[in-house]
Amino acid sequence: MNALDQIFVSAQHGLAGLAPASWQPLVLMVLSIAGLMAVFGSCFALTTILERKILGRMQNRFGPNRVGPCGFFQPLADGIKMLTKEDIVPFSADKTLHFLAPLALTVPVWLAFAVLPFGRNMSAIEMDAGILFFFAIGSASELAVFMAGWSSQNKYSLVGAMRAIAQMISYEVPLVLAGVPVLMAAGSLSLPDIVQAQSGFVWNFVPRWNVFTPWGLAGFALFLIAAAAESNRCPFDLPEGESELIAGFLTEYSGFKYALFFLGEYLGLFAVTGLAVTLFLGGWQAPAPWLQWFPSWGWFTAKFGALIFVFIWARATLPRLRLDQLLNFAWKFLVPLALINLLVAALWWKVPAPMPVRWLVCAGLLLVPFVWLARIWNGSRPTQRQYDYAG
Amino acid sequence: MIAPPEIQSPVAAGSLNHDLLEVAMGPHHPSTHGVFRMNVVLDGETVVKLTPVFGYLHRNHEKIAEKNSYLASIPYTDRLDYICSMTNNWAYVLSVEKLTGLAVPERAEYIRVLVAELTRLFNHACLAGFLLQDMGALGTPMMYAFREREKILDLFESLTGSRMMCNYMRFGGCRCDFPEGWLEQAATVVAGFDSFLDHFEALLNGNEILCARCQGVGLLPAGLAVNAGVTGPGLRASGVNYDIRKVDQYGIYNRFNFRVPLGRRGDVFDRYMMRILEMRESVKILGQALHDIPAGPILDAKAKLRNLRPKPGEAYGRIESPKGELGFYLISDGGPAPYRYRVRPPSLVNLTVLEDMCLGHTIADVVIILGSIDIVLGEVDR
Amino acid sequence: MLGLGILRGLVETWRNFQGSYYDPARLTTVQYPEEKLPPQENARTFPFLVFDGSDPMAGLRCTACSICAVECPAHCIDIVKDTVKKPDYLGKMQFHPKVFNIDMAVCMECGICAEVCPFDSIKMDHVFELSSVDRNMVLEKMDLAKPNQYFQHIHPLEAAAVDAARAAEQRKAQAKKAAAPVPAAV
Amino acid sequence: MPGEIAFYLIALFTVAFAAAAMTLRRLVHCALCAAAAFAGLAMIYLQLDAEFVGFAQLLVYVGAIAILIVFAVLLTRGDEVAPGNKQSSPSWMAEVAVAVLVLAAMAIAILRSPSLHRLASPGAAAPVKRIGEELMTRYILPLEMVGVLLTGALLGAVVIAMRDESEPKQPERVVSHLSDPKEEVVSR
Repeated sequence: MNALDQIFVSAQHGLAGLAPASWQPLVLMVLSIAGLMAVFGSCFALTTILERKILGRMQNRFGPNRVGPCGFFQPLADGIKMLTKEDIVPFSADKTLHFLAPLALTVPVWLAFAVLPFGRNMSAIEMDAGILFFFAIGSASELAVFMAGWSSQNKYSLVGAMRAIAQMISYEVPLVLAGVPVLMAAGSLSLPDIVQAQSGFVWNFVPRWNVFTPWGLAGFALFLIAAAAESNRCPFDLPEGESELIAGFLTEYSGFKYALFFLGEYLGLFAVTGLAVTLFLGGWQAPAPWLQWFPSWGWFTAKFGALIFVFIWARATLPRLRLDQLLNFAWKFLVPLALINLLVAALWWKVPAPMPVRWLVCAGLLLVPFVWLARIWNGSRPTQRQYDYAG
Repeated sequence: MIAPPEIQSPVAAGSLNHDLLEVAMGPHHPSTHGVFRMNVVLDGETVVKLTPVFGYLHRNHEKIAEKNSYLASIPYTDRLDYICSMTNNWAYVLSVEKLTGLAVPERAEYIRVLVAELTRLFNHACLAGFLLQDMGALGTPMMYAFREREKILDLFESLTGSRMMCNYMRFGGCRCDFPEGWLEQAATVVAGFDSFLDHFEALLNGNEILCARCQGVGLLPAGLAVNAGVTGPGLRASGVNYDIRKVDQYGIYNRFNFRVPLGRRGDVFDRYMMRILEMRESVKILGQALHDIPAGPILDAKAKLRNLRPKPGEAYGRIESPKGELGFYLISDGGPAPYRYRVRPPSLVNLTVLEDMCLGHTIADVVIILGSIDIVLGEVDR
Repeated sequence: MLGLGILRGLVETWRNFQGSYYDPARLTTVQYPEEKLPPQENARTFPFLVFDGSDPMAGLRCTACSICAVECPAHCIDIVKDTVKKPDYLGKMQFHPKVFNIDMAVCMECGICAEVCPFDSIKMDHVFELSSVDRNMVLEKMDLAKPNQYFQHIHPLEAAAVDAARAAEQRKAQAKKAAAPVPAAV
Repeated sequence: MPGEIAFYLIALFTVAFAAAAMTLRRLVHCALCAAAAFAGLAMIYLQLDAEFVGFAQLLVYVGAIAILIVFAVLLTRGDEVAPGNKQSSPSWMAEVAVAVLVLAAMAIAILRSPSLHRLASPGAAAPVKRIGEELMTRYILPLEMVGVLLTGALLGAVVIAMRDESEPKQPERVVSHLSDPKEEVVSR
């Protein structure tokens, strides 16, 4: 059990042991980086095909099923197509920025994976302020999107970039605020510590994951919503908004640069999903005491996959919001609720009451503002309508 | 020698330095429902001016029809509103029947009602799907609508030989009778449609995002709608009770028991709901028609298809097509082809109020307002 | 605005997601090159010319009357009459087409030619995989001619009715011929 | 030694981008260069093992302030500086004076600082927890003051932004092709 659990760690150290002693730290680092890039690169390829297949099934279609067995070589075909496509740079584009934008989006996103604990003892860097690093790195993608939209010198791109910036600034606030109660609970900014704080079980079967507390549940929901907006996922995919803005800030990109943007967006989604798993779903912890034989990285992967599925599911179901509604939703609903959640989380730790009572009180304290805010954020109008019939 | 025009970047040179941004949405735009262009002037994302530009799909339909025989125009009408070929056929043959005074056998009238209401069903379902597609729902409702449409198109194929370009109705009746088992199959499809609608409404009606996007957007006041000649669900969403099936009672629509849903506000949501409610009513009509359909001939004995030369005169036949009032105005000079052939396309007339509905809304709303009008460019540009 | 509508929508897509794995009514896609829909008797694609017997050119039913060419909405049929007459199935002397071309690039598959043909000569085909690397889409008499057996195969009901009518006419003509002593010139 | 090389590289990076931010012609380029200079500063903090400050610098300056600058550039009329124009402000003397004064004040403060005269002990990196504790105990008053200041600034911004709202809105232009029916006289 332990061997399987630590198989990647021991493999890494075994390989590094072949190198001379002075080189070992460097080799260890390179191995972690190579591993991360290999795993999440193939994860990207797998997700594109699985997403299309799942979307297809949800829409009662087959999805791509022509290339290779069950269509699973489709990403390969897409990659070849993207690589061999002509790279078009508009005549009036700012060529330097147009070239730098996809890099500026993709590189920081790769960095964000460095602090995520994918399993027991499995994080590339153990950093004291890991979560701060994560958010700091994530904020760079806004500038990349702006660079892409502005440098294309296309009106649709520019509008898309403006939307993207407004959206990312707005949703970063609830994203961080939703995570703060977890930091309070763990008393640390380091992600492995946060996972460690969620170990153990209540009454020997309910895991002590944050998501099973009222503030954790609310925080999880807020975090997922804000994460969808941060990574431009439906129903917050306004910057691309293909029915309105052609492809938004991607309109003037083609070929491999477009593929890089695509990669960057998916990696951003993976990173933020991994963070959601770490913060709220107990990271690599097993969901029950008798399931601990399963390797920790397996549990991380399972939770990660489930969350990605939820994003795909929402994408198949929901139409997108309008920009003003999107911003109202962030500032008038998510941010107040996240702040209230912060208070409730503080209360959760300070109220001396038995568990069920505490749970109900805190849930009630969250539910009331939720209902109230949900009614007023979009100008409190009834959604149900009556219709008359003639003749 | 003329110096080449100085190429300036559209963003830096002109538009951004002013407050307004001019964007040409279309003719290559994902959500203009064909080759349609809207020259939009934006203040931020708010529309301050919108000029529809159409004609990219002009095919000279009316002049071709003035050269061809009366019969040869029927396949061309299929291609007007290429989603609803059956109703186009009906409007055209109705006006020729008025011109020539032909009667239609009872069974043929029932068949016409059947196929027209089936057409209305899938047109409205697809419209709701397209609208949600414009709203960014990734085509899921559209795919569900297409799934049901396939079943109806299968019916059309076994009846007429073609799925979309049916070319089915003839002056004084219909081209051919049902193949064996068609009515039973149609009854199954119609019976399944109600549960499809239940699921469709569960997916969409209560959806908060849909409500937020549609309600209060693209208001069309009843007065403006009437003055501009808007017809169909768009007019009824504004609360005007005007359904040609009730007003003219063409065909045998007086025999069926159905209601006309009316909206109160006239926004995109009402227009969407009109489609849903009308589908429910169409299912009722279909049930009655399938139950009552009599046996008999399907083509009037006096009907003459080839070499038709109506007496000099004029006629205007109109029906309630899924998109509104579809009319054909014909003048005969006694020759083998109409002297004047004019289509009154509901899509085009409904489109004229686009700017009035869009002003003050954002660019994202323009797309769904256009979607809620339900245009088909084949009909707009003809 | 509590998000209940969104949850209901999610349930709906979930139902379709898992339903598409076992419910054939949900997954209506026909995987085209491997599967094909059963052909419908009424289906129509492009027109073809019916001939009787084994020789396409001798048995062609077409009499070059040009009704189809006149009524064709797209005017894609081009007919040139032959100068000599040949007897048809009733023994009557009829012209035959010297040239019978249909421009498939123009044809819109409406079926009006088949509808107006008084000789049951032009009928609508079922083939639809006609794409080729050849630019020439004008089909000539030889390309268009197909035996009556083929017609019987793709339109069984209609062909049976046509055959019966033609047989009855033939019988009537023979009876007439037997009654009249002077034989028609062959 | 490698640390020193890294420091000089980072410093060069930062100074180069800061210079570019001042000299480039296109405002958007300047803003992006400023963002890069901010990132360079963050790297210097990180090199000094001040993780928290470094990441906060990235988060706040690159993530928020640079974006704000970009936003401001986009929202205002971006009148580009004419290529021949060397000096964009007539009051450059006063500006230089202010810059010199600020530099002098900071230099005096730094030179007088006692920490300059002793070497930093190895491993003096401040753990985040200790920073938090210090902020919440010893420096609670300054922290609260900063909070009040920022809240005031926020409220002020809201008030300024709200003023547009209270102004009487321009009546929505109703364009109707029916409002003035133009009679067209068709002459034969």
